[in-house]
Amino acid sequence: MPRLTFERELASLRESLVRMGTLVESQIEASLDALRRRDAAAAEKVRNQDQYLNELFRQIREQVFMVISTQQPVARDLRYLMGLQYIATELERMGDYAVRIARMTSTLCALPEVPLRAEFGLMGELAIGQVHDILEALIDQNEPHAREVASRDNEVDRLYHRVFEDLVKEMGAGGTDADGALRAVTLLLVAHNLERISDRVTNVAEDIVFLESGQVVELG
Amino acid sequence: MPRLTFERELASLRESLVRMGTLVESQIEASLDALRRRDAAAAEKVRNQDQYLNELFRQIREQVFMVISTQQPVARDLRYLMGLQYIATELERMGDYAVRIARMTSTLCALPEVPLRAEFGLMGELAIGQVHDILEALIDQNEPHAREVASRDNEVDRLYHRVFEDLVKEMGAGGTDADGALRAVTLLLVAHNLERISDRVTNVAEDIVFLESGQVVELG
Amino acid sequence: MAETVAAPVLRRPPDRFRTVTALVAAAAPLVLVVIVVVLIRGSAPALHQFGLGFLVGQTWNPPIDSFGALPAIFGTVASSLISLAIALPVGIAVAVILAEPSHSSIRGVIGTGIELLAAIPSVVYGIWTLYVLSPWSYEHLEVPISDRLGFIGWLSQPATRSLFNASLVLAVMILPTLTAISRDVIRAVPRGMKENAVALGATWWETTWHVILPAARAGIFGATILALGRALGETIAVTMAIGNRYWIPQSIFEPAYTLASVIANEFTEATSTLHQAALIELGLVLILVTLVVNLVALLLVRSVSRETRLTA
Amino acid sequence: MIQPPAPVGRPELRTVYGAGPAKVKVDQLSFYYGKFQALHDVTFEIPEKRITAIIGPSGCGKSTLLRVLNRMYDLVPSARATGAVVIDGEDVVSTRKLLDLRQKVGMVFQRATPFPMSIRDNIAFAPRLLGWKPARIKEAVTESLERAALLDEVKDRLDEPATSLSGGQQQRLAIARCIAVSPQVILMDEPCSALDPVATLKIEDLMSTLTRDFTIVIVTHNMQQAARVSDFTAFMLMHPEHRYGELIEFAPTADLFNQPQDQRTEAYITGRFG
Amino acid sequence: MIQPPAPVGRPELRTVYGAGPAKVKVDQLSFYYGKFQALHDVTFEIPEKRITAIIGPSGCGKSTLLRVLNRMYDLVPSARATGAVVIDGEDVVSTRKLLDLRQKVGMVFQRATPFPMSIRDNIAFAPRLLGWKPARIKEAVTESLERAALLDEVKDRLDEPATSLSGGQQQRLAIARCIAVSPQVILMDEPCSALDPVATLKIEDLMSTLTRDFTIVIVTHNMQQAARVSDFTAFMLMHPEHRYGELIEFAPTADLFNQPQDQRTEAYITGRFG
Amino acid sequence: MNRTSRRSYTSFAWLGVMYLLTAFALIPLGLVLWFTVAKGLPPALHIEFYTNVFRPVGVPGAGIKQAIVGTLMLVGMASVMAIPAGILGGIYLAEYGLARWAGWVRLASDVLVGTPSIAVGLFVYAILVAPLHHFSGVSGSVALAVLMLPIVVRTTEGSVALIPNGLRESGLALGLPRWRVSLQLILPAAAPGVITGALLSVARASGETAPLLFTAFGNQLLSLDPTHAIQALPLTVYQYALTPYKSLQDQAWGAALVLVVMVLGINLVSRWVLRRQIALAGQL
Repeated sequence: MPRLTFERELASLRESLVRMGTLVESQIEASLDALRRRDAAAAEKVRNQDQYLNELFRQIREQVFMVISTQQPVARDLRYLMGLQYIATELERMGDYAVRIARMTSTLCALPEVPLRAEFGLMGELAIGQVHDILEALIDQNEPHAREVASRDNEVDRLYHRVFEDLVKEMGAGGTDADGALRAVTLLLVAHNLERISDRVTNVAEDIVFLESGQVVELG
Repeated sequence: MPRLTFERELASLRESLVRMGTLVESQIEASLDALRRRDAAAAEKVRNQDQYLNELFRQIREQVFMVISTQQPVARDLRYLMGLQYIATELERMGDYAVRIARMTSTLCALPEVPLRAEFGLMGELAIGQVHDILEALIDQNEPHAREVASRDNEVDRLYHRVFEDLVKEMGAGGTDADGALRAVTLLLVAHNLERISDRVTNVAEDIVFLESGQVVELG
Repeated sequence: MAETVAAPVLRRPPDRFRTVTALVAAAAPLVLVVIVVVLIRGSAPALHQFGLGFLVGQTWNPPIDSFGALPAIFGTVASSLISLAIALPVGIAVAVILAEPSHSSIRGVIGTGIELLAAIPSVVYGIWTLYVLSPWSYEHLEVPISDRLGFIGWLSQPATRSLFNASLVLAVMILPTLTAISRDVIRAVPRGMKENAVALGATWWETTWHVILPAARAGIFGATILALGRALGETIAVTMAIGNRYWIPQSIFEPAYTLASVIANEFTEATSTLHQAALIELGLVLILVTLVVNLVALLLVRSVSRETRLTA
Repeated sequence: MIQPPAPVGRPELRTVYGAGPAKVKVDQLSFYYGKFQALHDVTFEIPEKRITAIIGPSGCGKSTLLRVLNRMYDLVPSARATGAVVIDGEDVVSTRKLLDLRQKVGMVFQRATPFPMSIRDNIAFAPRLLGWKPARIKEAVTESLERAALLDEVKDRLDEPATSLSGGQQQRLAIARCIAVSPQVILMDEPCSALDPVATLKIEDLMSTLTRDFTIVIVTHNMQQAARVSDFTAFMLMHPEHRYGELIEFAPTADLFNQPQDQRTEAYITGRFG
Repeated sequence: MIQPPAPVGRPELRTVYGAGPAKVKVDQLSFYYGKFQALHDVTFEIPEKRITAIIGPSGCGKSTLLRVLNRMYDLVPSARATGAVVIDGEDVVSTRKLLDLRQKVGMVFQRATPFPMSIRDNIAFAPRLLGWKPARIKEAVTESLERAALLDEVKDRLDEPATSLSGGQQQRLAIARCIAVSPQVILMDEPCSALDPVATLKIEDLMSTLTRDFTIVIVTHNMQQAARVSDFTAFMLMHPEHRYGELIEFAPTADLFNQPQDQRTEAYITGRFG
Repeated sequence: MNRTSRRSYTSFAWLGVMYLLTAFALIPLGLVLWFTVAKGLPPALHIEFYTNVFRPVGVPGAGIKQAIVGTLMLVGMASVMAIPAGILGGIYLAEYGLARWAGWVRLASDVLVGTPSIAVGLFVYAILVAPLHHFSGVSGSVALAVLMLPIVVRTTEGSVALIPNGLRESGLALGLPRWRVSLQLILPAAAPGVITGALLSVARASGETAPLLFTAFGNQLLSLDPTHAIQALPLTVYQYALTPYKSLQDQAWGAALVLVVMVLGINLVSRWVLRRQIALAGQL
């Protein structure tokens, strides 16, 4: 038996979540794009878009609420709903990181231009790829895929540590001026946030596993 | 009418949450203590304790689950449960920040000793005070108190920016060696994490307002 | 209750179907009223002549137009009460067995039997009593009893046609009424009541005696009264069994007379107006008594069934 | 690339609420059985092609309210009503066109009560007495069975007695019978309380598909059911002193079950009432 | 300062599950009405001083199972059981000490049906049959009313007829009557299905306090009720081919409603069954 | 013996007593039927018994044709009067049973059922026989109709009331007028019960003697004229049984047998019909 209304609610909720995921993905993309192009206006736009994301998040939460209180789901259904809500929470945080990267970009735009390290492009690509793929895994309800995406976290971690060490080394080499120090620290924070985004993807993957199978796993 | 079983479940859940809050508070305290005393062993202990926190978090989530699926709460009851769960999520993140601070402390312990800036002590005290007070507000179901605690966030922010600027200035002054740069960056990240903890307190305050009144507010 | 509210709207289309059926249904109460009125009018001469003295007069002598109803009233009431005393324990026992859900095949036989008992025409009971029951009862009940207990006045003087034999056949005839209504009342006791008693560890008898019968008490009482009403009005079988002697017997084994029997025996031969009026007045007495008895019984049974409907 | 997101979460409800057309307007309705007042001053509007649930504890007058909507209360001699219930501009309380009203406002009862005839005849019964043409009747039978999600299960045994159907099927047959005469509003009086959970959910699914064509009003003592199926919910309560039923709150279901405006509603839906 | 946290979430259940003492052991129980098999090979253990719910769709045999536990089925002719139901070492199926069994295993029914006597006599009924001394009976009346949370409401009118009580009160009276003879197990057959939500929640609260002293087994078609009140849940289903009732899953309630092990259980509790 | 087993044995003993009393109740039935058959069969085995009318004592070949025909006529006319009216009245009670007037009708019907039939005979005598100055079949059938009417009313009401109210409400909710619902939906559903009631009333009327004593009066010859005195089976039994002649007494037993067969036959048929009704209503 279908439970039509309930299924409709679930479908609409999943759709909202995918919409939210897409928005997050494009936010991250836009923020990195702004960073690469030193486009303060684009960075500003990312910061403004965040309110949509927050609104979407609020609505999804509310909708989960309504579905729970009106449809009284149990077992798999409840797990599914709660899983969707966990994922929404993670996506919202990712959006926050995108905003932070955009804020860093604004700071960097005010500083003299220095070519960006290759690692940033790489990390960005990796992170965006992870976000994209985890959304795909969510849509396809593909648990193995989600696990695979989470495992790519190591690569981002590795890059982050390299960037961190390089930047610290650079600053430690002396002869860094105030702008250089601010720039280095800001870039370090950008890398930090990218690494955090990748961490969140792992969490989403865990949530997908939970939502599909009810298993609580550590993919970190 | 009381709904005995349900009330019992709620009480047990709230108790678990307070236990978790207390644990988080002591984790933050312990991490800052380790930082102040340059005690690598103590920092290591904080990192190990985190698994308890994660376990508590997992159990609270599971319990929320069980209560929703067996007691079918609606309206205020459901809001309350979800609110508790939101707070648990925030607490878990705060615990993560404490772990990160402990990790930074380990890094710092390996570096030559330099007296800690006064701002760190201040920020730590403020953050711990916020965490402590927000837990009190949660226990007392005191919504105005929660709002007041959230508003103290600004002070932490201000301190963070001062630390950030000072550290960047210090590094920009030149003559920083590798250890100095690593130290400065690490301290910067400690400050960053303290600021994040304070942010989380604001979120918890929002959740408390929601749980008590059903209002979705922005206290940021 | 808001008394202050303006006169509520009440607008319904007329229901012609209701009017038509109501008029037809009116036949029953109408007939009842007309019967009583007609009998009062028919007995007017006797009423006029004897007044209330008719009810206590003991003579019945058509040739001299002397009429008193007491012996007939006595015979009617006595035969009915004796029959009730015989039928009541048996009737309740049968009702209890019939209401029992187990042993359904035996119950089917018993139930059918009792209902057939009700279906047999009164005149058949009459002829059976006349030629079979009365002689047997005289020989095997009345004589032995009066031989041993004859010193008690009302157990002496056995006769073939007697008040006792009439009561015996009446007992058989009212048994189905008693049983059917008692069974229905017992069945109307919510099943849960029995289940609850059994679940508390009560035995079959404890359940029946302490729970089911008390719950059905009022209804069984109503059934008894209703049966009494049937006994009072029974005509043909009694006429053929009671001996038809117009007196107040000293013993239940002596002949007697009942209201209905007097009418049945004499009405077609009544030539004088007063005789006929006196007979009609006997009918009036009979119908008024049965009316009252029936009303009481019906109200009892109805209140019970309403109660069980509410608690069921 | 980024578009401002459209609002999510039952947007269709939001458009209806406040702005959507009302099918039934209940206006200051009071109702009496003899001297006893059963309903007091009930006012609300039932939106078209939506499911409106009426909930409340025993004795709150929810069934009575439902029976006012198609004048079923005419069966009780001393019953009378004040105020107005307007359907399509016609006042139900004062109308004399009872038969038209009941054809327009169908009703499904707690117990399915199939008529003692074949499945086909059950549905054709009313159309026949209304004098429809055989072709039209035949079509109505198939169509209403189809819409009641029963056709597949019974199409090979339309001539079997309706009593051979299971409880849930009988209730769907009752719905089919009701929609055969093309009502606009369907009243349902605890339609699932005699059914098991499985049959209940089937009926609930059916209800949600029926809203394409019908306005549905359902009385249920099962709060969860109201939450599951309805778009709007009316909460009623017996006045503690006057003992008449009152409408306490009427709102979109999701709102009522998440943010009830009245203390009493909240107490009832969270099970802390009484 | 930091202690490893104790596990949260119904720890009491975890100790019972698996290790806790079983009050009733149902072992390979099959049950027949004449030639019709109603239950097939049911095996599970009912834990002491806990609430065990039996759920399942109509016809799954849950009521039958309950009625085996105190031999209520003896009221139906042709009924018979195979297998064993062991309570305190005594096999219910084969015992001849019926009256003792029913004293030990009390039962509360769907309909309260007070006996036609005063409130006091209702409770004193069974103790009197058992020949208790008047002083002991008096004490039992007060105590069982107290435990059934009814004393405050009726203490001033113990001699009024029990039928004057409301539906919910009557059901609590039935519970009081049942516990007056100090049973060890209380069977409840849909005890709330005739009550409104308010009275239902009162009974549910009462049940949870009764577990201090009694082992409770409740049959309910209301899944949510089972979820709310019980510690353990047994899910039964009718075999699609043989049409007898089977036990599909037995687990702590929280587990059953969150992580059912059997597909059919999951389908049923999420409402996607049939 | 402990208390528990003493209670069990007491219970068992009482059950035995109850069954004993029940068996006792059935003895009269067996005896009545046995004697009716034993004594009635010899005369009833002759075909003349059914084809011939009264013959004086001593003349062989006497029959009771006039009584059989008379009973059929009396009961037939009474049925035509009582059954349709009773059914409509019963429908009224079932459909509008809450009205005050319905309460009176119901009570009056019940009282009428319990009214002594001899009083009904007197009544009909007073309104039909006395004014017209002669006994008649019509007056007899009126008396029987009065006895039948309340039975039909109440059994019709009873079987219509067995039909769940939901059926009525469902019909009305479809927009059908009340009379259509009552006559075309409810009455057909209740038909077997209604038929049972009619049959029972016929059986009762067939066996009645008292009301016929001074209405139909009796007639030793075959009469097909309803305005004149007419014979009936119960009258025959009553009159012949009380004569001192053995041959008439034998005929009385024979007539009793015919009467019993007829009445019990109708009864068993009606029980069968009723069982179908109950089974049917149980499904609704």
